[in-house]
Formats: sequence, C-alpha cells, structure tokens
Amino acid sequence: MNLSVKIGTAVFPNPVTVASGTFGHAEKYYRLEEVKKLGALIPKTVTLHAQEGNPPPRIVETPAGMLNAIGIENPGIDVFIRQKLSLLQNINVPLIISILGHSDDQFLKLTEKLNKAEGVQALELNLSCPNLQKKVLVAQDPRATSRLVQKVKKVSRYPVVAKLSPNVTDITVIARAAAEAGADGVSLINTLTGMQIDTKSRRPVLGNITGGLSGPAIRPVALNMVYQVAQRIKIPIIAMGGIMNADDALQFIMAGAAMVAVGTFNFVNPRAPLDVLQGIKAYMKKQKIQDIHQLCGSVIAP
Amino acid sequence: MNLSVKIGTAVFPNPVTVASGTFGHAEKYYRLEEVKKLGALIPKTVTLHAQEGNPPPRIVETPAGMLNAIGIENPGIDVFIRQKLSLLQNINVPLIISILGHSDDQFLKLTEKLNKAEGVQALELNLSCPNLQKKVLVAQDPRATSRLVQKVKKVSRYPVVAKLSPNVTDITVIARAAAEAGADGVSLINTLTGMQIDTKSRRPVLGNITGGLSGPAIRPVALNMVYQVAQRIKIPIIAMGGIMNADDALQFIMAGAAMVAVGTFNFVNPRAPLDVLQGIKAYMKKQKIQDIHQLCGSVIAP
Amino acid sequence: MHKIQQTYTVLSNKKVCPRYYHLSLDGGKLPQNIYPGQFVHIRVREGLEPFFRRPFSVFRARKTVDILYDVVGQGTEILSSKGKGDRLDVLGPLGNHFALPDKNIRQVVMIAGGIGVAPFLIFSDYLKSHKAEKTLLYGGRTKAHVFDFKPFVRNGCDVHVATEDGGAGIKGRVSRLFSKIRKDPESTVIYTCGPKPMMAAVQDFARKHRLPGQASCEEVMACGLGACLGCSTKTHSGYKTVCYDGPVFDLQEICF
Amino acid sequence: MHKIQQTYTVLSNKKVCPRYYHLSLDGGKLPQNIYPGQFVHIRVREGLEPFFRRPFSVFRARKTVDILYDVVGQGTEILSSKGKGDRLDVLGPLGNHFALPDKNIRQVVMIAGGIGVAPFLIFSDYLKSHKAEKTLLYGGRTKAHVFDFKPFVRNGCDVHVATEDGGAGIKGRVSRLFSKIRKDPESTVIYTCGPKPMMAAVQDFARKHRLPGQASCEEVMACGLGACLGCSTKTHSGYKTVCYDGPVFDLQEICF
Ligand SMILES: Cc1cc2nc3c(=O)[nH]c(=O)nc-3n(C[C@H](O)[C@H](O)[C@H](O)COP(=O)(O)OP(=O)(O)OC[C@H]3O[C@@H](n4cnc5c(N)ncnc54)[C@H](O)[C@@H]3O)c2cc1C
Ligand SMILES: Cc1cc2nc3c(=O)[nH]c(=O)nc-3n(C[C@H](O)[C@H](O)[C@H](O)COP(=O)(O)OP(=O)(O)OC[C@H]3O[C@@H](n4cnc5c(N)ncnc54)[C@H](O)[C@@H]3O)c2cc1C
Ligand SMILES: Cc1cc2nc3c(=O)[nH]c(=O)nc-3n(C[C@H](O)[C@H](O)[C@H](O)COP(=O)(O)O)c2cc1C
Ligand SMILES: Cc1cc2nc3c(=O)[nH]c(=O)nc-3n(C[C@H](O)[C@H](O)[C@H](O)COP(=O)(O)O)c2cc1C
Ligand code: FES
Ligand code: FES
Repeated sequence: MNLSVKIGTAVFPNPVTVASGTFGHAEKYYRLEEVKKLGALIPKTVTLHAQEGNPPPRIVETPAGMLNAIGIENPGIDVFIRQKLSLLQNINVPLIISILGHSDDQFLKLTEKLNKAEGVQALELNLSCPNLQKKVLVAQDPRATSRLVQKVKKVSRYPVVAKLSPNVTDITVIARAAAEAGADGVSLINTLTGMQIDTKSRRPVLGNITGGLSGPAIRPVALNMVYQVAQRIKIPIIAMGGIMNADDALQFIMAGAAMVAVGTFNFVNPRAPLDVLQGIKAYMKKQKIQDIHQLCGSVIAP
Repeated sequence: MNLSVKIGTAVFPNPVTVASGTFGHAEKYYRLEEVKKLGALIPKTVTLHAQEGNPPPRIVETPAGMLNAIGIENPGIDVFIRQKLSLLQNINVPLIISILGHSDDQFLKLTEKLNKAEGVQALELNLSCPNLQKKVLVAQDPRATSRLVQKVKKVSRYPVVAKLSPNVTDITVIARAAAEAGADGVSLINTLTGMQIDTKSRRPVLGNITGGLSGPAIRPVALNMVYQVAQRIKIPIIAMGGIMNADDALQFIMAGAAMVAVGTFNFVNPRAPLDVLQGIKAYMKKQKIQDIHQLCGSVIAP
Repeated sequence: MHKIQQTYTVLSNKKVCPRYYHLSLDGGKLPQNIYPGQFVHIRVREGLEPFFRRPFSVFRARKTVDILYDVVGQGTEILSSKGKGDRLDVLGPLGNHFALPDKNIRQVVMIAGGIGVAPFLIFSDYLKSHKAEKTLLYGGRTKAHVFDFKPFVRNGCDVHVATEDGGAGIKGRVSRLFSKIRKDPESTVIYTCGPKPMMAAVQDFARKHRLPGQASCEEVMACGLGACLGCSTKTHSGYKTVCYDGPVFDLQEICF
Repeated sequence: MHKIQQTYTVLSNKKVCPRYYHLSLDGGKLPQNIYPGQFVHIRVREGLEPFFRRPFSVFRARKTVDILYDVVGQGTEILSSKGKGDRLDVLGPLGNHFALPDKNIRQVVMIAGGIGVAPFLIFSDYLKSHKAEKTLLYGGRTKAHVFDFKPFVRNGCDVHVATEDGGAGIKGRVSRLFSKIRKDPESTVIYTCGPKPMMAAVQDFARKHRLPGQASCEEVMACGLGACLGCSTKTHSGYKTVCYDGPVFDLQEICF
C-alpha cells in the first residue's frame, strides 16, 4: 500500500500530520516510536523575535469547538532552532516549520535562518493568524500573498506551503495567487474569527476580545474550501479544520487534500492522529485501494 | 420595562424574532396566542416566480449544527400574498417579509407587489443565499449591495433591511455600503458555505453538493460579525446565527444587535424563541434594566 | 409556544427481538389524536449531540404512545438507554396518515420491510372493524429482525414472513410473498413502508397489476413541521416534504 | 501515541458532603507516578459535549487514583453520574507538583478554599514522615462544603475550619484562621489552593510576613499538555502555562 505523498521536492511517508499550534512536548508526553509513524509534524508558528502572546483568558469552549487567541506565543526563531528543533529532529519524523513574519523582510530572515538549520522538510508560511492586531491579513489579499510567496520562494531551500485564512470572500482567489507565485502547496484552513461574551460581566470572554474558531464545528466550512481550491489549483493541499477521525480525514482527501492535519482534536484525544492514520489504512484495505493518490480528489460530484 | 425596538419607521414590541426559512405552519402547529408574543416573524424568502428548490438530500446534521441547501423553495410572490400572507396576518404579529430577486428588476417587482399588500412592517432583502447557482452573491460585493439597496429604498413603502453573508473578507465593508445606501437595518448572518462527503459512496451528502452551515456551531462567528458591524454603523442590526437561548441572545444584544432571531434551533426546540424572550426579561429584571436600549451594545471592551 | 411539544414519561423500553426495541410513553391525551402513519419527533437528549430530533412512526396509540425502533446510530443508541421514569421531549403527532380503505375493499395488504413494520400495528388497530382480509407481508434481513406478531394476529391479520437468510419464515425477499396478494384493482389495496428498493419493487408490482396503494416514506428531518423544507422527496408532482405533505404518499406518486 | 493516555475503571463515586463527590479510579500503575499537586485531565464522556477534557487535582494516589470534585457545570454533572464499572479516558499525571518542604521547616501550612483542598490530602500523605507541624486551614462557603477531615487528621494534620455563614467551624473567611500561622520565615512554609481572591489574600499575608510558599492555580484548559498555550496565567516572569509550567507556582510569582 502506498501512502507516501509529495509536496514540491519533499516526500512524506503518509498524509497524516498535526496542525500548527496544537501539538507539543512530544518528548515528554508521547511515545516517540508512535509519533514517528506520522507523515509529518508541524510545530507551533515561530516568529523572528520572541512573542509573549495575548493576555488570558486565551481559550474558551464553544459548541463542538473552541475559540483561541494565543497570539503566537513563541520563543523566537533563534531559541527555537537552538532548543526545540533538535528535540523535534530526535523524533525522526519529517518537519514542516511554520513561520510568521510581521513584514516581508522578517519572513525572509526567518527563511534564511531555517535554510542554515538541519532536518527541515518544508516551510509553512502562516499568512493567516487572526489573533494579531492587524487589520488585513496577508492571506486576505491576493497581491500580498503572491508577493510574499515569490520572495520566500526565491530564498528558501525548502518547499514552501502557504497557510490560508477562511476569513475571505473567495479562498480560491488567494490559493491561485499562491500557486501562481510558485508555492509548492497550500494549507487550509486557519481559524474563523469569532467571539464570545460573558453576559454576567458583559465582557468578552477572551482577553484579546476576539479569537479564532476551530474544531469539528468548522469542518464543513473547511471541507468546502478544500474542495473549491482543489478544483482550481494543481499544487498539493494540506487540509485541516475539525478533523477528529479517519472518516473526517477521508472526506478531505476525497475533496482533494494531499495531506490532512489533526488540530484542535489533539486536545480532546491525543491519539487522534494515529487513529486517523490507521483508519485511512483500514479504509484503503477494505476498498482495495493500493495508492492514496487514487483517493485524492476522488469525490464523485457532477 | 421597555422592550420595544425600531427599525426605520417600523416598531416592534420586543427584539425577538425568528430567522427566515426556519419557521412555518404556525397556523397548524403553534398556539397563536403564544406566537403573538414575539417581536416579529420573518417568513421563508419569497421570489418573484415559484421555485421548486434543490434536489434532495437537502439537509444534514453536522457537529452542533446543520448544512442546508433548500434552494429557496417557495410558491412565488403572488401565491405567497394570496395564500400565506393572510394566514400570517391573522396571527397579529409584525411581519418582516424576506424577498430575493435574481436581478435588481426582480427585487423591484417584488417590492412593488408587497407595497400593495397589507400588514407588512418591513422588508428583508436576502442578498446572501449561498444555495443558488451564483458565483458572486450581492452581499459579497459592496457596490452591488449599495446599488440594490438604493433602488429598493426608492420604491419601498416599508423600511428595508439588507441580509448579509458571512462569506466575505470584511462584513463591515458590506454593512457600511448598505447603511450608506439608505438601508434601515442589516440582518446578519446568513449561513457559511460548507460541505460534507459520504465516504462510503464518495459523494457529497447534499444533492446541491454544497450547502449553508447554521446552528450553534457558527455562533461565535456570527457574534464577532455583529460586534464588528455595530462598531461601524448606526442602523439597527437583526442578529442571528446559532441562538438557542436567552444567554446567546443577550450576547448578541450586548454586541450591538437591536433584534435577535432564532433560526436553526427552532428545529430542535420550537419553544426557543419564547424562552429567549422570557429569559431576556428575566435578565433585565434581575439586573434592574428598564429599557432594552441600555443593553444594546453594552459589552465592555477596551 | 407549540401545541404539540410535550414532555412525556417513559413507561417501558424493552428489546422485543435482537434488533428492535419497543418504547412506551405515558402519552397523556396524545393517543386520541394520532392516526395510523403519523409520527412523533423525539429529542433523544438535551444538548447538541445528536443535533436533530429523531422521527419515529407511531407503533401503537391506545393509552400509551408506543414506538418500535432499530438501533442504527447515536440517536437510537441513546434512546435504547432510556428507562422507566425518564422524560422525553416529543413533538407530535406529525404528518399525514394512511387513508382508511373503502368499504368495498376485500383485501388490505400491508407490505413491510424491517422496521418499516412500525406503522402497521396501529393501522391494524384501526382496521379491526373493517371486513376486509388483512394481510401483513413482512420481510426482515435475518431472524434477529423478527419479533412476535401476535398483536397483528389478534387484530385479524394474516402474517407472512420472509427473511433474506431464511432464519425465519420463507427464505428470500418480501417480494417472494407477493403471491399472497389478490390482483384485483377494485378490491385490493396496498400499504407499504420499508427501504426504498423494497418500496420500489412494491410500486412496480402494483403498477403492473393496477393495484392502488400508499407508501410511507423516510427522509432525514430537521423540523418535522414542514417549516424547513429539508425533508423533501421527489414525487411526480414535484418535491414534497415527507414530514408535512407525507410521510404517506400515493404509491405511484413517489420517485424512488 | 500517548504515554499518559489511559482508560481507567471507576471503582466508586460517592457524595462526601452536600457539595463534593469523591471518585476512585482503578489506576493501574498510575498512582506510583503521581506527586502531590499534579492533576489528571478527564474526558467525561465520548462525543463533543462538553468539548474539552476537565482537569482535576489528584486527591489521593495509593492503590487507586482519587479526585474530589464539586459539581459546578455540565462536565462535573456528567462525572457525578458515573458509577462503578464505568470507564473514563484519562490523561495524567500532568503538571508540576508541590516542592516538599526542607528538613528545617517546622510548620507546613496548607490553606485551602473550597474544592481547592483537593491536592492537600495526597500532599499530607507525602508529608507523613516529615517532622514539621502540619496545619490545614480550610475555608468553605457553607456547611455543605465541609466534609470529613479524618484522613487529614490521621496524617497528623491540625485541621481548622471556617465557613462564611458559620455553619461549621468559625464564622468568616479562611483569613480569620491565619492566626494559626507562625510568622517565622525560616521555619514556616505556606501552600495554598483555592479561589483567586483567597489566594491573593494569602499572598499578601505571606509577603507581609516574608513567609515562603507555593500556590496551585487554575485556568480553563484545552490540551493539559503545554501544547496549546491556552491556559496561560500572568506571572511576574511573564505568561506561564498552568498545565505545564504549573499548576504549582511560587506564591509571590503569580499576578492574581
Ligand atoms: C417518518 C419517519 C418515520 C420513521 N419511523 C421509524 C420507526 O418507527 N422506527 C425506526 O426505528 N426508525 C424510524 N425512522 C427512521 C429513524 O428516524 C432513524 O433510524 C433514526 O433517526 C436514526 O437515528 P440515529 O441517530 O440512531 O442514527 P444516525 O446516526 O442518525 O443514522 C444512522 C442511519 O440512519 C439514517 N437516518 C438518520 N436519520 C434518518 C431519518 N430521519 N430517516 C431515515 N433515515 C435516517 C442515516 O442516514 C444513517 O444511515 C423513521 C423515519 C422517518 C422519517
Ligand atoms: C489544575 C486544575 C485542578 C483542578 N482541580 C479540581 C479539583 O480537584 N476538584 C474540582 O472540583 N475542580 C477542580 N478544578 C476545576 C475543574 O476543572 C472545573 O470545576 C471543571 O472543569 C468545571 O467543569 P464543568 O463542565 O462542570 O463546568 P463548566 O460548565 O465548564 O464551568 C462552570 C464554572 O467552572 C469554571 N471552569 C471551567 N473549567 C475550568 C477550569 N479548567 N478551571 C477552573 N475553572 C473552570 C467556569 O469558568 C465556570 O465558572 C481544577 C482545575 C484546574 C485547572
Ligand atoms: C490553540 C490553537 C493554536 C493555534 N496556533 C496556530 C499557530 O501557531 N499557527 C498556525 O498556523 N495555526 C495555528 N492554529 C490553527 C490550526 O493550526 C488549524 O489551522 C485550525 O485550528 C483548524 O484546524 P482544527 O479545527 O483541526 O483545529 C492554532 C489553533 C489552535 C486551536
Ligand atoms: C433550513 C434553512 C433554511 C433557510 N432559509 C433561508 C431563507 O429562505 N432566507 C434567508 O434569508 N435565510 C435562510 N436561512 C438562513 C437563516 O435565516 C439564518 O440566517 C441562518 O441559518 C443563521 O442562523 P441560525 O444559525 O440561527 O440558523 C435558512 C436556514 C436554514 C437552516
Ligand atoms: S423536516 Fe423540516 S420540512 Fe420536513
Ligand atoms: S491547556 Fe494547553 S497549554 Fe495548558
């Protein structure tokens, strides 16, 4: 059974990964021989300088999902490379590093620093974090997306994946801009902007006022976007948004995803990514499918 | 206790209504003396000509919500006015009639026909139905929104409310276009486009392939949009999206809504609109709030 | 707000065969208002999971309101865990009902596939005083789908059973029992409820022999009240809601 | 995939006072690995409602793993319905733990508000062999929040109780019991767990008298593993995750 997938020149043993910001401390809590079975890991987004993140509360449960406004808390790229990257490399699983610059220049600096590091398979450009004090995200503007992808592609020794926002009128326009600018893949979706109010105190529940909605609640939205994008562009899609189990993941693959990431559901069931992988294999076996590429985009729609 | 709210020149005894497409056959199934307590009813969208709707399946459950692709099945405005309007008028509750034209001209014809009818308090222009075979919705284009609102306003003898789509990059831009064009209010949100696939048959679950996501799952998205729009425009907002109970409704009112509509949750608990109304009254009593306007937009956010 | 939304107490909830449960609700005044073929729409628990109510044909409505159900997913799973004294939020009765056969009818044939048998017990209660011969043709997948048909027999029904694996009754599909049907368009009438392919076979048979009939249909439902237009099914006169225009349709009307 | 994700069987789940329940899990080898102050992260039922797991301090870890909990919402409501033989998906042990007091310490003061008492029984188990005087100051809202403190007494603790309505112990807040604390920075150490305003009062008191101490904090949690950075709390050295960097922090570090 062939499960391996490619993004640009990077090869991943299978299509199952974890979404940025939803998986960590594997070295302490996980059986690494199990983590190693995944197709890739995508760690929390790293920025050029350390960020302390947003004031708490940062998360709240919502119906079948959650809001988060972490604010990309991270130690900055230098500390990341020095301290975390080697822990991750020890797991011996392909790594897709998610980066976010607050300017084109910062994206380039991040890329250059990672060019010098070892054990990285691809870059994911987070163009879509809704929890920073920006009015317009890069991924809400096709020109900005195009320009940034082009610049990073010129510099990067790794395949480059653009992570897109669902908070747009037509995500296919942005995806096409990324593809035409040379991206090797796109990741979708990041979170939908949302809010909750505590009626007792009359205050927003989140310290940041608004946050990003994720989890099973948004899965139908994510699936539609993956389906629409897959109709329009040829580069591989890393799909995420509410995936809890193999059936969910298969829906995304049938809609056209090359890889699938478990995000929020890691918090509910840390075993979910492996369950997804096993479930995909079981489905392929039952349906006598030899190669995952036969499933990719196989939805039968008029 | 004053609960009454105004939209343009129309006065509603209280802020609680039901969302278009989610309430019907009151004459057969409801105690009309109870329905009469609501602030308004918004019946299913009516088009100029009868529409048979989309092929089944038209609905599917999703985590904490549902997808629908009804396709505005309706008997057309003439039959509506002849047969349904009088049944609705008999209830003796203010009516906001939702209309949808497939061209500016159709919107105007609908308006003229309703101008001649009796017992209508306001019009809701459905600019945002995602289940018709259109590439771009009116409510995804500020210019189209502005033009259409202006045209209808010129003709309509009723206050005009523009119903907006959440499938946009920045809903405040569309809301502002509607407000500046003279709309007396905006309704938000309509459904988010979504999809589900049956992995056994590898087919989309819905006959229409995609549908609109509604229900508690999308409430945080709706609340954020209402909050953002309320910061930017002065005209009243009719808020909807996942409201199940008074606490949900109060969140929307605090975020800036003048009225709140129960939609999908009518299917789960038909008593929900009245529960919401009672709960709002109980909250106001407890908090010693005399006038609903003191609550509207009262969220405390930096 | 709703005339028809009530909370009822579970009186009993028992397995009647390996596949089916029989739930009895203390229906208050509800039973008097129920006609054969109507259904109840049950919120199997508070909260959002499952999200929709679940529709079930009324199996019997005498002092209690009863349903017969198959555990096929989360909703019916939860229902099967209910016990005496539990309370359920119920909408009903909903939908239209079977038309009672004319006086001149001499054979009433009820053709049921699996759990589709549910509306026929209450129907046979209503038919008790009707002079016609009453024939129940029941097709189940296995013996596990066969329960005690005595209440039907007591109502004067001839019961014939077929199972696909031959574990009970004759072996084969229910269509192997069609020989029990008198092919007289004037005096025979068919009522059917079950999986679509089975009802399509009944439709073919009835068309061929010009037998009149009705079918009770299923679609996934949200409101159950004809409000959302979500449960529409295709008929030769356009889309019709199963919950409001149906669930009972003229047998030849439906596009299976 | 997880070293620490396991399904455990409920051994018992009993009300110990009108407000609190005591749940015992057959913890397998888990108890040996638990230190006082650590917590377990429980999926109270399958499905999506509630969505997050729920964190609970370990109350005791001998052969079984025990928690003491207050029913405050949906998650704890569901937990209270569990009975012997039910199975629970548990992550744990998670977080850091209380630092054991040095040998020179002569009074260990545990200051608990309400359900914040939970981590102190296991702590007193660990302190059994320590020579220091062990003092538990417990503040509850009403008598309904007071349970049997014998296990603490058996561990050699002096237990003092205050309730806001005077229904048990002395009347007033737990701060009225601070007189039991020896104000010697060299030989007294404070551990506290409870509502923020209470811990803030303890912090003030400790600062004033220069007493060292630790506090166990709470925040809403998603992962419980330090992965999501969602449970961060403000400290004088920046945001720290309660689940990974905590739940136990230096008493003066936290910005209440
Ligand atoms: C008018 C009507 C009368 C019915 N009467 C009975 C009855 O008397 N006894 C009985 O056991 N069942 C009856 N059903 C079917 C019953 O409603 C479904 O089996 C039930 O809703 C499944 O719920 P679940 O959560 O257990 O399964 P799910 O997990 O929701 O689904 C399991 C399977 O059942 C199908 N299903 C789900 N909802 C429906 C639905 N509303 N109608 C048909 N199929 C559905 C799904 O597509 C899936 O294949 C009736 C349905 C209708 C529309
Ligand atoms: C490290 C840690 C240890 C804890 N130990 C215990 C314990 O030993 N016994 C015990 O009864 N409780 C303990 N709690 C609190 C417990 O987790 C919450 O009471 C529980 O999650 C509430 O769930 P619910 O669904 O019943 O209530 P919900 O409906 O979720 O909420 C009810 C109230 O509890 C608050 N709440 C919800 N989740 C948390 C949370 N994670 N932390 C704090 N408050 C919360 C809500 O804001 C709300 O005010 C601990 C919390 C943490 C973080
Ligand atoms: C707590 C949390 C933190 C996240 N942090 C990041 C991040 O740092 N970078 C990023 O690109 N996406 C981040 N995301 C978004 C997820 O990677 C993912 O795109 C999104 O949550 C949708 O998938 P899901 O529904 O499976 O979680 C975060 C999501 C959550 C819930
Ligand atoms: C079955 C169904 C039918 C709907 N039909 C219409 C419609 O005809 N016109 C319209 O403007 N909105 C329609 N809507 C959208 C709702 O009015 C509402 O805007 C949306 O569902 C969000 O609110 P909710 O989450 O409370 O349902 C429909 C929604 C559903 C679920
Ligand atoms: S279920 Fe809503 S119309 Fe039938
Ligand atoms: S709960 Fe995720 S970091 Fe603490």
